[in-house]
Amino acid sequence: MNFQGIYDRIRSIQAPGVTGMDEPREPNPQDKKDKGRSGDPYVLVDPQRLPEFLECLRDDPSLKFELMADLTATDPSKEDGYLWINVQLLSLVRKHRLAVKCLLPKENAVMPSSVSVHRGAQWAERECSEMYGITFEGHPDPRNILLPEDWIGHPLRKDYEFPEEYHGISCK
Amino acid sequence: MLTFDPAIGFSSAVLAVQSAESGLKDGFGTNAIQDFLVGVKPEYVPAWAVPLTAIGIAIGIVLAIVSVLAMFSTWLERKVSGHIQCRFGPMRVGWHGWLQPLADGVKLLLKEDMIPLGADRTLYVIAPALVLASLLGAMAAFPLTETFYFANFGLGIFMILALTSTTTIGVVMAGWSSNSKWSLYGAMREAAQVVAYEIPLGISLLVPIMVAGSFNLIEVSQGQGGGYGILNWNIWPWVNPFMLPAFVLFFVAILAETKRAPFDLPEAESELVAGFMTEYSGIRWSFFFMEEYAAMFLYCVVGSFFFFGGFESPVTSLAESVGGTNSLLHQLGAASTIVLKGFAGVFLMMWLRWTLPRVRIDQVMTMGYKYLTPLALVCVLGAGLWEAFIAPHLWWRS
Amino acid sequence: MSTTKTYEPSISRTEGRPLAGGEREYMIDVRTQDMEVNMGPQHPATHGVMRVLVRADGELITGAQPHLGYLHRCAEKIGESVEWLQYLPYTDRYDYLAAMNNNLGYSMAVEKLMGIEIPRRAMMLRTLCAELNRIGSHLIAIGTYGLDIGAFTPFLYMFREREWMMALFEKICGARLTYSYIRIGGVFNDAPPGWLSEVEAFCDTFEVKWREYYDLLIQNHIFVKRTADIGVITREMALDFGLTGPMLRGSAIDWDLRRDTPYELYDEICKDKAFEIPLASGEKGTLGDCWDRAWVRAMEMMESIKIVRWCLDKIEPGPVIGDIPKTLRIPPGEAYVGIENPRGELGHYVVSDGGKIAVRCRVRGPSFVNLAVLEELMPGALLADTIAIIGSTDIVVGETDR
Amino acid sequence: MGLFEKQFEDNVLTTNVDWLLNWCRLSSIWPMTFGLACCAIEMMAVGCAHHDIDRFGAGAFRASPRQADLMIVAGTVNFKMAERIKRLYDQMPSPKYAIAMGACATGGGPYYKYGYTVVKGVDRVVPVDVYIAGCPPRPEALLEGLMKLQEKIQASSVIRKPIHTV
Repeated sequence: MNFQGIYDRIRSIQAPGVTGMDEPREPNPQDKKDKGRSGDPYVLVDPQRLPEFLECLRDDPSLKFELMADLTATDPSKEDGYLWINVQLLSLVRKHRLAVKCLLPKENAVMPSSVSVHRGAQWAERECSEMYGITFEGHPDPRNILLPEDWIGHPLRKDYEFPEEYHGISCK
Repeated sequence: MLTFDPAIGFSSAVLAVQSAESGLKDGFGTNAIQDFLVGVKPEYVPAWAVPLTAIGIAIGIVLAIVSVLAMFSTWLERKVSGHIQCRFGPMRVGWHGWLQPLADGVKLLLKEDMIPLGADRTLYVIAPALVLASLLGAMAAFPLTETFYFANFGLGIFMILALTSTTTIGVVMAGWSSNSKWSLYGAMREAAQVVAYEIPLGISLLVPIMVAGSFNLIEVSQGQGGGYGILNWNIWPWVNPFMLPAFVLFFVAILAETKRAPFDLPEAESELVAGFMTEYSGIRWSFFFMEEYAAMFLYCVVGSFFFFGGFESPVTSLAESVGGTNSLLHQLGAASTIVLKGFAGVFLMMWLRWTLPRVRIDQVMTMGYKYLTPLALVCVLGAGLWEAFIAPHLWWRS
Repeated sequence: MSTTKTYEPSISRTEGRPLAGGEREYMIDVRTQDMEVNMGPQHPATHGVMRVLVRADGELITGAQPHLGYLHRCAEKIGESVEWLQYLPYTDRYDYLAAMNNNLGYSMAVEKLMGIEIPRRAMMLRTLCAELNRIGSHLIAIGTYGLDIGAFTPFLYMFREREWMMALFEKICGARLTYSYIRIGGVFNDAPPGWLSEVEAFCDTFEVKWREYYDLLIQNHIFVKRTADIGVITREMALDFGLTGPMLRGSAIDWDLRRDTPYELYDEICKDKAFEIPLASGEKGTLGDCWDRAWVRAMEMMESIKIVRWCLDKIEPGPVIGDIPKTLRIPPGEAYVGIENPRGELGHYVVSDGGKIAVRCRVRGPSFVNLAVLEELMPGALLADTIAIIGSTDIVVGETDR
Repeated sequence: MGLFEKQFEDNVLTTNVDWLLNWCRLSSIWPMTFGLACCAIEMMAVGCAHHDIDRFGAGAFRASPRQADLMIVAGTVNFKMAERIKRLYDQMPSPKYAIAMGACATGGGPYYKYGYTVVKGVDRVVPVDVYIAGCPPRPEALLEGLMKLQEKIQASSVIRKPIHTV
């Protein structure tokens, strides 16, 4: 199924939390500043309802997104007030993919955990939470995964400042 | 560095007791060293000094044999593994790396003497000494020729089995005292494994013992004489058809006893880092190493005594016919035969070591208790029936 | 670091657990105090610097907890800090056993944003190199697996063939391990004269040697006994954890990105039926056990040889790289490209705002995702089985930690 | 050596003893099985058939630091690992040596600028005897590093008084 078909199906089964979608487009010849957008289309979802959305897509017989390939976050820029949560879904039976995006405000980066739907999300969420400072509510094991336990800061935030020293070892 | 290590002292004591014991039993008469010493003894030396000197010399010779064996075996292991793996192994240290064990030994001797902070110091120090000492003691029962030996016991094989199995105590002590979990795992595995495989080892040896009618290594070897030095070996099916399965059981059991692959669980490198010797360094660690190689050789020698004719080989019979019984030529032939047979077994064990994967602990236990022990019993039963009812009617066995 | 956390094993007791081997009943009856053993970060069988905190009751594992991050090298931060083309060498270094595949994944993601066409010969060379590298990666995977199980020698035999493969890569791009050969828009340069016939010679020899490895290790009785029925991943578990690659096919789930979401030339290759997807059948034990995964990897090497032969057959002269400027400005947008790495789906999620530097360069490492299943597989295994299970997930720590 | 270490003036006896002891040490440098990252693959290649480090007597890779003489830091060191490396180095009995293999272990390598968790050179954690350039170094480079280390050992004094007091 192509993206349009998937999106129509999502709309028709009234998957929870869907707020919109975005597709790549050609640059507008009239507007010099508009460079268009390339790449993948995606579905926009409310982050607070992401687990329900994923569960709905996993259980829907014609979508069957049973494998969560990836869950990650993006900090678009320092000025932007929102973090993106990017989820890549994959259906082995229907052989199609779907990109899901959520906008999460930086001030209150709290969202429910998807571990109950896809257990594969467990480590990905741990990584997001240490790298971006997102709190996943209901996560069974919310420790740092890659960084040391006592690491300060969230490295993949655009406003992250590199540390001077760590446990007596200079970082410069 | 160069601190007092009780290994030498302890093993000397063990050896001394054994040699004295065997000397007493044989009336100070059968030991070649002693015979020689009696011959050259000046008048003013008291008679009791002779056995003591002989014991001292014997201890020295056994120590030398064990260290040379271990060093040669380490070199052999590295060369064999190298050539099996399309490599050369040591090449630069001496011709084809033959000085490699020397360099390793001196280096290990000069390493920092390290005892981990949480270790039980007494046990930690005694453990490698105990391991090596029990093996040195067992080595004393290994006759080099029919007339050159250190301790000739009537129950020679029991002596060897008893002393070598005490290495387990040393290994468990090492594992316990190191205060490391890997060491403990290794020690426990060793204990379980050795206890399980002592049984099939002993029982499978009963088959050749029954055929030979003796526990004494030299007598067992003499029993396989004749037939051009090769046709009367115990292993041939016309001697006793249950001998070959018994030998297979014996070989599997000695692989497990000497902690060689596929039964190298106590020191399983990819699982337990280095097993019971994880925390040992320098010369103490090399004691474990020496023990392993010397034990391999000793068990292979035992195997060749009981299954492969001992001193008997075409070379020995030729030497005997040329030089006469117990001539120097005959003795050289016998000694080289038994050493070569021993190393052939060691080579086979190395070959297996570099070919097979490692089995798991439950599989080791299952194999030992559920398969090897009953099969060994079946072998003993079969061999006994053969000896009782069929062997007396065979013209070549009379 | 002195911050110790209370450790919660995945399951507290082992009662009620189905017995795997059928020969371990007597181990179950023995109860001792649980012991915490730290496997790693310096341990010969953790394939680098992973650490597994194991809770063991004697030899029986009651809980396990992988700890990562001992090789965290900030690849994603670097991706957002250096220019598009400058990031390419870093892709070599997260999965250093399959650097070609990493190059390919990143290049394809950027090319998707740029929307450019790749010359056909470049695609041929890309496919060829990626498949050769898959062979090399699987050689190490199976070789080190044998090493973990205790078979030392097959590892060295496999390195012998890998050494040849590395020499081939050295001829084409000058590096043994970190190639950076597949570039955005094509490949770095054309194959040197005679290179393709050397690849053919490699294929001929490899097919003979492969049989040797298969008999020596994969079909070895002890190896089978050690790996069969151990670490069984069921179909549901595989999907739930998002496993990909040989881990998925080891559980008989028919999924291969090369066939199911074809990229590069795999469309044509599939149409020619040049290769098959080996699927485990639980031949030696339960479906989805460690042996099945090792077997899938072994069979995939032969399938890769077939693809290499197809490429050698079809390759034609032509340009190998498009007109790519030195400083790339990628059109704004975001793209996710997943390709079939030797370990599974290697995903690159790149976001551009139209500038010289990426906004986000996410790497979905298959090892990272596949490793998460460890916590689930370990309880109930024996200590020696943990090694077999870790080995069968075939992780590269550079990729789990990135 | 304890009592005899670095006690004697140069003379025929002591220099020859020193030569012998140093020769023994340099002929049996046992490395620790300690791979960190990409360089570890090349380190494995050195142990394998084509390059065969065992020719120099250095092929006995020991998994336990207690039995190893040489730590080949093969790969990137980060802060989480640095403490472990320090501990492993402390666990090795002296005389012990360390080789920093590759750009990362030497000075952070490609991760110098943006690698926030990467230690910029393992010599900030443990003393290093030989640095090997390359990313990753070829196996031949590691062999040469081993030979350089052998030269260094040959020049050291065991029972003689050291020429340079450090």
